[in-house]
Amino acid sequence: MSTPTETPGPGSYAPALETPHSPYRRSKATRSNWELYGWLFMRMSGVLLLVLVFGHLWVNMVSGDGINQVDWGFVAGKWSSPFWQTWDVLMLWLAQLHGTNGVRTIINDYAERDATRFWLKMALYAATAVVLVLGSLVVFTFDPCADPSSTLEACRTRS
Amino acid sequence: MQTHRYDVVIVGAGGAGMRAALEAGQRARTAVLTKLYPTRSHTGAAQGGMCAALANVEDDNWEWHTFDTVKGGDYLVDQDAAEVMCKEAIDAVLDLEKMGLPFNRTPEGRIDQRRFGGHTRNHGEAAVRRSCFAADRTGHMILQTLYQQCVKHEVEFFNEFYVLDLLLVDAADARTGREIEGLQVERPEGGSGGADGSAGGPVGGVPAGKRVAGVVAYELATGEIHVFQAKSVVFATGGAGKVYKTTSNAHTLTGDGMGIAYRRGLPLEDMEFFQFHPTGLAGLGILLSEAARGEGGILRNADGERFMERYAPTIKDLAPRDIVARSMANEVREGRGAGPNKDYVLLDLTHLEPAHIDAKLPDITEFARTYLGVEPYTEPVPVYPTAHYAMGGVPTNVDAEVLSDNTTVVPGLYAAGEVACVSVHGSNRLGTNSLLDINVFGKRAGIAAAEYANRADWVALPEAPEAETVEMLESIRNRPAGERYSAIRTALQETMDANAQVFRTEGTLKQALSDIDRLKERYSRVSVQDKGKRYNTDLLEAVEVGFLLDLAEVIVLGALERKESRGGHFREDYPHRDDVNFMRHTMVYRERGADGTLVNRLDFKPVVQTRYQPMERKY
Amino acid sequence: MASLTPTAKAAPKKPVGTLYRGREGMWSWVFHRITGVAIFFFLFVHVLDTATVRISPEAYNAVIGQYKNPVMGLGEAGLVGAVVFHALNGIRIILVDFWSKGTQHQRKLFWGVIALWTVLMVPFLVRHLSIVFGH
Amino acid sequence: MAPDREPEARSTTEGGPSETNAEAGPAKSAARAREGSGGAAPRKEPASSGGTGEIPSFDVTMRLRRYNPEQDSEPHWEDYTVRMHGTDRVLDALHKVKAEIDGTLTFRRSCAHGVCGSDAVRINGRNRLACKTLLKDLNLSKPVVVEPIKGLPIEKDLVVDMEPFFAAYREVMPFLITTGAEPTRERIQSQPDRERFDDTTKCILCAACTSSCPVFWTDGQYFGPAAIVNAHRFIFDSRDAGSDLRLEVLNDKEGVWRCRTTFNCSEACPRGIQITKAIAEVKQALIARKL
Ligand SMILES: Cc1cc2nc3c(=O)[nH]c(=O)nc-3n(C[C@H](O)[C@H](O)[C@H](O)COP(=O)(O)OP(=O)(O)OC[C@H]3O[C@@H](n4cnc5c(N)ncnc54)[C@H](O)[C@@H]3O)c2cc1C
Ligand code: HEM
Ligand code: SF4
Ligand code: F3S
Ligand code: FES
Repeated sequence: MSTPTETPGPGSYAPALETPHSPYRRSKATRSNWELYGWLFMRMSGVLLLVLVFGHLWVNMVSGDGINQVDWGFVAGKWSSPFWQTWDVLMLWLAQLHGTNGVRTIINDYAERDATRFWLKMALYAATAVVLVLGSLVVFTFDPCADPSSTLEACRTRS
Repeated sequence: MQTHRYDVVIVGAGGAGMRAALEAGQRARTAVLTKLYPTRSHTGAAQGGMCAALANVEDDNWEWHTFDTVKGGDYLVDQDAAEVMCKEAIDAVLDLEKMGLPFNRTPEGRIDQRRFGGHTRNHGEAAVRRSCFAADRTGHMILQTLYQQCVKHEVEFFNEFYVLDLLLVDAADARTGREIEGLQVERPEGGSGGADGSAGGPVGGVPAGKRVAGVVAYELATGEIHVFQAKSVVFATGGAGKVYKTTSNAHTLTGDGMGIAYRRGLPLEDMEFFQFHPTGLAGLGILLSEAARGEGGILRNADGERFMERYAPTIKDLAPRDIVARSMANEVREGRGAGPNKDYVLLDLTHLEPAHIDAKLPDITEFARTYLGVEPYTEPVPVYPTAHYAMGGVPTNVDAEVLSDNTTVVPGLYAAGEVACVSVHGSNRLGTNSLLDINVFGKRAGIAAAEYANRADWVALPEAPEAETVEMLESIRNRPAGERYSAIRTALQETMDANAQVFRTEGTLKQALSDIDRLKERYSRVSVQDKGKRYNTDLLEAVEVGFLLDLAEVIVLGALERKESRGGHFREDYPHRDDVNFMRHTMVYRERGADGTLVNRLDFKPVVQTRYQPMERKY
Repeated sequence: MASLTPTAKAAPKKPVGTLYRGREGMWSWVFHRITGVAIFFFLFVHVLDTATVRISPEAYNAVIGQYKNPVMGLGEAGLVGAVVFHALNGIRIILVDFWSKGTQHQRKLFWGVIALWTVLMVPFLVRHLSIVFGH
Repeated sequence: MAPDREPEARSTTEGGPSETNAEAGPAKSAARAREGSGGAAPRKEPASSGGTGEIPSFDVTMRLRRYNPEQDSEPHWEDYTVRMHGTDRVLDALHKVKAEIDGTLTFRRSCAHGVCGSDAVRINGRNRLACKTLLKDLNLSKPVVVEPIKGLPIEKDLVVDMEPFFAAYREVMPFLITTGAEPTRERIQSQPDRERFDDTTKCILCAACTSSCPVFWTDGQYFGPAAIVNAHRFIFDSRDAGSDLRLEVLNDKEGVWRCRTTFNCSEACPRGIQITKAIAEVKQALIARKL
């Protein structure tokens, strides 16, 4: 332990130290309901996702042959039905938006500087947009009869 | 050093300080200096309640309350002050309710009231429900509510600022004026730091005709000295329980305000009267409120006997504290104590419904569980008297103006709360009357201080106002090695517990006095290990021990001189009250004797009696 | 130790210290967060790989074929484990938020999540891993 | 002049009992934590029939996180061994270290029985009041680790800057707001209405909750549980007319919505306040009002 620096004598009392109190700052207050809606959305989408995701997992990974049954034909079979098309698109949107909002929260928590925060979120939103557009296009523009050897009901009537 | 200027400076942010701040802050530019964050003040520890004759649940009026206060204080109460307090009690409670204090409610939704020791209907007929409460957190709720109001009114706090000196100047010399820049007032000779290491003493006796110029404070965070110039100063620094070892008081209750005033030559009144609360957790001193008995708790000795039936046949366990504490100590002395060492008695709540205990006494039963591992639903709780409340203090009149002798007011200086002695508690404070005291006289002090500030002129600061404080601090800080204040403090507390507690005799008091003398001598060589500036609690604790030593000496001197037994002061060698010789307040002054040394001078002050003549005190 | 003048100190004002020893509530949140992020990244990849169905059946089958080796099989098991935990704990969170006794029983709810997770995962793993390693 | 200490009474441990976990939050070190989380599982003592005479004395090693802003460039750990008594609390051990070994040890305390809120510190990894934690309830075969609460700037040793904490408190308008004329007597409030907010009136502003909150640790912008508790105390007070204002404040992006229900606050609160429940009630009140 070393000696503290000069101990002031009477008269010349303690030179003013830099104040040890950190100035308290809160970034500007927000007055919108955005966080409230986000919070509610997480819960509502969560409940729906529970059904959608568990259904998805059951059909794809448990029933039938499990993971080994999944191939192009399996997908084509599912997406030839509007029911599964709707299911998957709904799941895609809810999961992606839910996940995006979740990751946004995490970025807000851990990114230290405002700039980092901003760019991470921009990247997040861009990725989200790509996934949503690409995913929706894939599901809706998918042609289950693209495989000429298809044996699907829908394709037979068409050819 | 920094200098600040405020109309009103309030020292202390407990109940009294903040109540004053709320009044002063709305009338004048006010600063509150406190060595603790306001919500850490010990008012928050008060549990039981605050009395006022609201008559919400049964017939009651303020005159009965006054009588109980006077009788409880063994007739040493200044009755004019007690009248003021009991009359204004009702508004004090209603004020707090309007500020938002969440009192417990009656089924009709009004403020609920319960019984408390010494509070009776119609001059002692039977116990009355007079205490307003919020579970057993009344003090907590008062402190929080007052702080909330201070936040609302944007009161300026200087947190963790230790006030170490009061700046008084001779009124005759005090050059005042709206324009004081450059004006300096001569400082009288001889006011330098005492050889005993304490702050500078007074100069040649009572500072008759003194005026307040401000205070000197030490900022804990930086070690910087701040001088606050003020037109009026309110002292609200609370009690001094740390002169004793077993105490319900906080570590920080070191009587700074009393000590500062005393060192500046102002008298201290009735310091020999210290209240020992009957039900401290045995061995620890942590308080179990009287509300425990108000709600039906019973004291029993080792044989399970309800011994209070012998000592106070009418109101038994709800007799005033001095009587109950003495009875308990007597049971233990006569060998009927419980426990392995037979050194405590038992507080029995086991006959109460657990739900009732939870609703009315949640916190204190929690203390028993946490600290002693006792389950109050099923087991009696070990208790023993604990040093609780200083009835004495800085003398004031009913307007909270500080007196420099029996009658002279120090213009601009006010005191309220436990630091002050108005004297509404006489020789023994009734439970719930202190929370009342801090609200009534805190408010009065705040108003009076602001009004004074608004009509008075500035008083110029003395030259180098901080010099004595700096010298005291630096002499402790710079002393390379020496006595540890912690050892001195422990020794002081032990001798006070052994010799100046519930039972006192000339012999024990003389022992205490000589111990204190020796400890003071050791204190003159005190040094600290922390030599730094930031958060140097080592240094400030050492300073606090200095105040404790001074106050202990005053307590013992007063007790030696008072050759009678009255209220909280019980002399085994003089076991009776002696109204002929001692129906008077004790005043102790510190003066510089002819040879330049500091001496204590004892004096007396008559008791104000209005309507109640002294009677024997029987319950 | 170097002597620093008070003004020159580069004091660590940042909070430092040991790891906070939170209990069920804190750890459930930690896992919820980790699983949430993991699923998020998987979803991203999963959408991209599924998009190959638009390129050609061969391309898709080639990609999906990658999933059918034992290593990926284990990864899939982990992913399902993460999804199931996240989903069940998500329900726990919702109960805590809206059920008046949820906060009171949060710890029991957590152990309920763990129990249910085990009940669901054991049969699934038996079946899934026997398929993955069976071929 | 160096403080005159007894050098044999202490040893300096570099690095500390477990790795520092600065801002990472528990997420990054979940696995590490499980192995490193030995220490003090509260040991349940049979309720002794009270009394203090029969409980023996024992030696306790206190491992304290020290930081002197005037000398140290960063905090470090030091061990002190003191002889303590059966009913002693962690605060008593700190006092003993300060009195007998090292007077420079700095910490806040006042009431010594859990009502003033001065001495919230982290004991064996959890926020506790030093004056309410009995040594005998800790595992004393290992050092008792005491460090400052997390998320507030450290000033010296166990002392942190409380200003951000109180600033957040002030922002929620923690005072009764009323409209209309003052009644002459008290306002009437039914017993159930009084009961409604009883729990949150117990707060002593000790900051144990806020400084245990993983969300508060991240950037210190979150209002924190204590501020919400004190807003709750008024929002649910039937006499108060300012709920809308307070709810508006807590609807902020740093408000209640940042709470991730980790329950650290509820576990830490020395007053046993059901903080997470109070936060949930505020969230529900906001939803009810906004939708
Ligand atoms: C455990 C307990 C229970 C009690 N229960 C009851 C009860 O039920 N009913 C009742 O009526 N009474 C009760 N009392 C008594 C009552 O609580 C106190 O007497 C009263 O609260 C004192 O208030 P105060 O404002 O004078 O001082 P405090 O609340 O003690 O405040 C003192 C203030 O002064 C400040 N201060 C001190 N020294 C300095 C300095 N040098 N510089 C700057 N600031 C300083 C402190 O920071 C603090 O803010 C109880 C007391 C105790 C200990
Ligand atoms: C299967 C059903 C699901 C349920 C019931 C569910 C539920 C929830 C809930 C309630 C939250 C909010 C937690 C909080 O506020 O503390 C949440 C957060 C989150 N979810 Fe989900 N979720 C599900 C699926 C998913 C999916 C598919 C993803 C990924 C795309 C995901 C990613 C996240 C993320 C990243 C968070 C943020 C975590 C945090 O802030 O700590 N979730 N989830
Ligand atoms: S809610 Fe509890 S932990 Fe938080 S500040 Fe208040 S008393 Fe302390
Ligand atoms: S610890 Fe923090 S996350 Fe919520 S439940 Fe408590 S405020
Ligand atoms: S010292 Fe008051 S809460 Fe611990």
